[in-house]
Amino acid sequence: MFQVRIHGRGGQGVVSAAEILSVAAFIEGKHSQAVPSFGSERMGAPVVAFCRIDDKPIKLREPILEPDALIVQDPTLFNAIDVFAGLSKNGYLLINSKRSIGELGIADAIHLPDDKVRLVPATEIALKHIKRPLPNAVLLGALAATTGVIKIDSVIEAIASKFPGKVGELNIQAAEAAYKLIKQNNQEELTC
Amino acid sequence: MKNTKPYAITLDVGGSLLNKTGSWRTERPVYLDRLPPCNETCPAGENIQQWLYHAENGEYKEAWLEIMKNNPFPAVMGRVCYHTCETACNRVQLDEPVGINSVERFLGDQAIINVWKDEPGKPTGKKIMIVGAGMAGLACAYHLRLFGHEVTVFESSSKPGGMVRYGIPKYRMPNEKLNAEIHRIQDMGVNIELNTKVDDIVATKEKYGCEAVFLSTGAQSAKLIDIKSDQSVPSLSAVEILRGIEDDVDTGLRGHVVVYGGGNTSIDVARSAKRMGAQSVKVVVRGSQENMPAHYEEINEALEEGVEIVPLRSITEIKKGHLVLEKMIPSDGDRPSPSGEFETMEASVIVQALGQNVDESLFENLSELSLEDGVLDVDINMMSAMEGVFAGGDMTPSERNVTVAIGHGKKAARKIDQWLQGEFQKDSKKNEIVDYSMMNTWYYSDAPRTIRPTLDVVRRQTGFAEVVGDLDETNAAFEARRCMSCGNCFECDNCYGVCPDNAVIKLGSGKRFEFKYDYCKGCALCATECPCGAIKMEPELI
Amino acid sequence: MAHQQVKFYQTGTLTVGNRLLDAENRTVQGTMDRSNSLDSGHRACQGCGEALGARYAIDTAMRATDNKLIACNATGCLEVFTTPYPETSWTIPWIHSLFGNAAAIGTGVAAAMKVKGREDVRVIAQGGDGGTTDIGFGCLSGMFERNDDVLYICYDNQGYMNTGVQRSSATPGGARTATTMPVGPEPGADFDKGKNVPLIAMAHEIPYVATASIDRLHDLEAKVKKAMSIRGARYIQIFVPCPLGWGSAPAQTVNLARLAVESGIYPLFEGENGEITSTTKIRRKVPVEDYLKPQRRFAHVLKNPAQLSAVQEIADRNIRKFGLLEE
Amino acid sequence: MLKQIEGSHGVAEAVALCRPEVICAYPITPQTHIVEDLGALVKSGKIENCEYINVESEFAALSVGIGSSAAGARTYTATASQGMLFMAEAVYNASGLGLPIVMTVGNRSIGAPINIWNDQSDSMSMRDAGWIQLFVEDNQQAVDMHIQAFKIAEALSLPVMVCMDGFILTHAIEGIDVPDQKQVDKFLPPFVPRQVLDPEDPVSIGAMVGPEAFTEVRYIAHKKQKEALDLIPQINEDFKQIFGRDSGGLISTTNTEDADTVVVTLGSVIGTIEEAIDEQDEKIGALTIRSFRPFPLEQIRSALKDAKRVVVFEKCFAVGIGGIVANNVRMAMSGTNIPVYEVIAGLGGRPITRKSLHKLFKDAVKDNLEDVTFMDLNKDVVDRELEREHKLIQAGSVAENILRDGGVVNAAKTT
Repeated sequence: MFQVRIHGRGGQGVVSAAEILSVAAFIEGKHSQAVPSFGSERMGAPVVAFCRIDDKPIKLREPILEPDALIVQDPTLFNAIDVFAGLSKNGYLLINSKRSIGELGIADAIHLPDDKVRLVPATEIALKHIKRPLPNAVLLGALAATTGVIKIDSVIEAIASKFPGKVGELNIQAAEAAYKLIKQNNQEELTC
Repeated sequence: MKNTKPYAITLDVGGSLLNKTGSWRTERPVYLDRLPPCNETCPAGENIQQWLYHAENGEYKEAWLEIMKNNPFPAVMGRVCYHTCETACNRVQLDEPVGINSVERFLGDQAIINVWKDEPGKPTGKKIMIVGAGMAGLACAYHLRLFGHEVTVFESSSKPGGMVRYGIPKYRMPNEKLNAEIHRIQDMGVNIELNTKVDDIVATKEKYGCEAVFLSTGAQSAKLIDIKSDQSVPSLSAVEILRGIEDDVDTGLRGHVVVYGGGNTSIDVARSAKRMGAQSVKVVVRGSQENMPAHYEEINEALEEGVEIVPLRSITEIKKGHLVLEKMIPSDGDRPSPSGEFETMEASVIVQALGQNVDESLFENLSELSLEDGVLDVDINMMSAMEGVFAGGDMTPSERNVTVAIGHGKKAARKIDQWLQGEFQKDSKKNEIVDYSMMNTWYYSDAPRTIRPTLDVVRRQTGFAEVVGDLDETNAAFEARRCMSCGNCFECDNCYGVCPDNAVIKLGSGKRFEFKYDYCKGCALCATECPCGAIKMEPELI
Repeated sequence: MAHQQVKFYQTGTLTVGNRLLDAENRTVQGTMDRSNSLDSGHRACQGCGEALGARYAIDTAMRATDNKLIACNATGCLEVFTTPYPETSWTIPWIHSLFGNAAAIGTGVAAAMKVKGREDVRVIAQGGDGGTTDIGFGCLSGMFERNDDVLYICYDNQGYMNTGVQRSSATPGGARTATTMPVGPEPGADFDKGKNVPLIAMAHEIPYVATASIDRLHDLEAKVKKAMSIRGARYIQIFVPCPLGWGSAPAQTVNLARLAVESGIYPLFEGENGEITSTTKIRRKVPVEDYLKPQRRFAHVLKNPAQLSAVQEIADRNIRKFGLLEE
Repeated sequence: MLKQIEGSHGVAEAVALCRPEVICAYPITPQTHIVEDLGALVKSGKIENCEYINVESEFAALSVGIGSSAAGARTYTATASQGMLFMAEAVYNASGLGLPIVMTVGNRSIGAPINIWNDQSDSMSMRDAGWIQLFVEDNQQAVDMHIQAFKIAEALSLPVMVCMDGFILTHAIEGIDVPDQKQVDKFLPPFVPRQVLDPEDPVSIGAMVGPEAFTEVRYIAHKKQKEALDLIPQINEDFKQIFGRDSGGLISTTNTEDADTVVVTLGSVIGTIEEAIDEQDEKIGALTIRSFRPFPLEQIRSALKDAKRVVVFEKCFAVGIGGIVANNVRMAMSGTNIPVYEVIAGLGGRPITRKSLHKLFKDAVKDNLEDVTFMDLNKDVVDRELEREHKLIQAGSVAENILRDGGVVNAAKTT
């Protein structure tokens, strides 16, 4: 079972991200379960959503306490909550930021191999493609590129089903851009 | 559908009928007919409420037939009756009395126009003679014909009608109406022998084979007083004057006419004089104007026409074309007293209208019959001291007016019929009179604004048709509809409607209602909301 | 009001029946084949105004709908006295659910009729003033704002009579109830409290609102008939005196309703889409004392000049506000 | 057709397949998505011939439903938590009148303190209201159970509550096999009411019943629920025939046959419990009660007869006595010597984790449980607060004190 926890703020599409991810897994014939952290979220409030992906039916209903991948849609959350709680030593970390780990001041909190940590300028990419600061689809593209737990095509298909039409197309563009960027960075890391 | 309904919670309809709520009752409502004050007071015994009920609906012939049960002269009565019914009318306390008289006149005229007829009863073979073709005599004749008896009326005058013809001026009582109503009676088979004065009742009765007699010769002899006179002013009697007017002879009512007396006849003469071109007409009365016995409406009309009333004067002498009048002092008692002060009044003619007497000559040959206090006494069955001889009208002790006479004629006819059958029947007990307080008059609505003024005019001037004109068909119905049907169910459905327990059964048009005592809880809403007071509450017997 | 011009003014259009009116202008109550929707054997008090008002209204609605009618009843006297197991006095399809939900039940029935393609079947919800102006007010307002095809009839006897005469928001100032006793310096129910639900109903801009009184049957029937000719949410409030709760003689029930109208205490009017479109005029104006006197609940008011004039002021204000006197 | 959809959406689709005629909608978390989705389905014409009514309260929601059901329309609504309490009077009324309404309860706690998260206090508050109460374990069951619910309701002329854990199921997006219309039509015939408001055949529904018949009415209601114990499995069999899934019935069991310890529970927590059981070696089985009302005494007794101990794990409890489900289970076990432990967990949305379950199991197999255990209870906070209460006459709001104790209130005040 692969467990993804997504942190963000209300209005950033955190819950949609978990849903799209679960649909992408479903498209691949896997079992998956997406659940928002439950609350009366308002715009701007910290929000968490979970997604489990497995080859067998998922019975577990507890919150994701030990995620295999952590997506942080908003780096300002580091000041508010312990987003890294339970993150497995071999887990993946995707952060929406143009800055580095050091610049973000979270180096002490992270004990992961470098290749499992990716900083993605997701808001910038979203603004470029979608014209709105919605980093969720972008980060799913990055997740596909970083983890391989899900295929980018599945993510694209899932976005298209969730947001039919123009909005979906723009989100797909943004996700693909992030996917390419990460792949490119990976290539660079390998080559250097 | 099979019964799949849940137990107790869902019920089929009709179940409550098992619950006989009548057991809650301590008082029960009962329908009754109470006597309306109009009916109670009508000297002719008309069922006014009932005929108005028909007229309300435009059923004029039915209404007329209802009148005819008691009175064969609606057209006459509609003109000359002083309608005590209207004075008694409960509607007075709501707004103004129902114009009963004007509706009656309308119905009477309708009957004449449409030649409605009444059929005589199955012949009995019995004969009755009537002396005097005035209202009492003719009414009696009519009712006897309804019973199927043969009737002969003897009349000394050349025309039938009595005082209505000879005592009431034409402007109040046109001849054609009177003639029509008398002809209708004649058409029923009543034989009238005119110009026939009966001198010997017993002989005439035997000659004609009659079994009973009704005397109704009236009171036609003028009561005259002796006034000291130098003969400079002619003195006439009112009876003569009015008869002269009827017979179209010169009555000599010219110049300054002075009528002496305060009754209706006096006013009739005064108003006639005015019509005949008198220069001035004065009515001199001993008492005060308020205490004049004449009908107030007639006095008012007379005053409007320019007749002058001179009250509290006694005529003491006729001298040099003038009358000497003594002023009278009003007193608490019946009669004013002389003052000793005198004045004079110019006069071209003086008419005495001081009352009439019964002609005594009829009884000269009959030892059993004699006048007491100027009238012939009869018992409660209208029979005189002589077996089989009945009497009524002005000659018997009662108020002297046309309506009373007609009532006498009816009653006498019934009593004669009973007497012929061997036994007098007791008059059925009268119902309780319905008082205004027993009614719920809120329900009686006002006349529509558009109709009210016309009605008011007609109502106020009723009895003077020829002065102001008749009700037309629409107004007559409207006026009739003002009747509150006091004490008598007119099927307004209020009881049927206001019962919260559906405990009143409506039986259909004309059949009225019944109580379902199984369910009536005795709340008395029906009795309270009955507009006309035709329901009363009676305690349940314990 | 489309009354026939009074042709038979012996009683005009004031009595229940009127043999001289055209058939179409006669009351349903005066006809021999009225439905008697609320039949004999019910357990209402002697002279119950509500029993009378309910039969008046429902029979009229039955006639107007060719007997295709369903009634939904709030808890209260009307429900209790009509349907004690095993007897029902209703002859029509009828349901009682709860005290405060008659309007919602009506909504549900109307919705069912719509989906069943039976929109010829019409729906009435009904209750007393407690079930309408107080506990049922939420559901009533909801039914109004959705413009559900329900006629709601409130039988207004100005208090919780079923539970033993307590104050409701329809109880008038000064009235004695079990919860507003005539004691202390301001005896009886407080003045300047309570709510006018007909006007609140009009504020919803529903197609039809009317007040009626059991003393004016033609007016009442015309209003129910009119209500049934309209689709959407409708409200009629019928004034129904309660001998038990008011301390009046059973025989006075209709008369009290009449005096309430004639004094101006209970204005009769119609409103359509939020606007007042007609008022029923006072016929013979009476002072409020005439209305108060026959009722024990106001006995103390008659001895209290300040309260008495307060009641008269209410009547006078109604007369001014609704134009209750003929010009 | 298999779809990756939210549980609420799955329920909406299932209800749509049942051809509802009247739907009453009022928002309350966490069931709101269901009526939202139904609204869209009606408005778009995907549900034909259906009145969708936006009511003004839960009380009205069920009241409108009572009216429409009594008038013969297949009726649906949904609620949760405070909404359930607000409609409580109508809940009793619907069953008393015998109206086959189907209502989803998105299970949620009841305040105060107000709390929007999952537990099962709301359904439990109405456990004696005369409704059939069916609890589902996952969203596939939620979908299937709604289809069965209409059939059960209409067969018995009783209302049915389908209880699904709020958020945990209502908001979970997972794979659901949504049946097709033909299948559902085959399974669920059109509604033929037992009683109906009809001018052609007038009846009075909702009479006042006095002492002379009230006991009988209640007894009949009880008998009808008892009959449902036969009918519910039968309808589940019919469902299996057509849809190929076992989604209903009275109970479901996992390894109860050779278990020493059997955990008895309701609703979605069974998933996490099964995972936890799989992760350890003790002989622990599980039993899920699917039909809480009627309560399958016989079936539970029979399934638990060989256990050494029973642990009732429930998301609700009756203040002043303890577990509600446990009480019912004890009745099923009366006369046996098998101990029944009560564990109260997940109140107000507190996560139920495998970690806590493992600890619980360890204690359980050693019979090291108290009669009533509150899982993950923060004992320190409670002790401090109780102590403070004893000292102070006016301690203020318990809820606020606990939060202050945890630093939340102060933090909020300082930021």
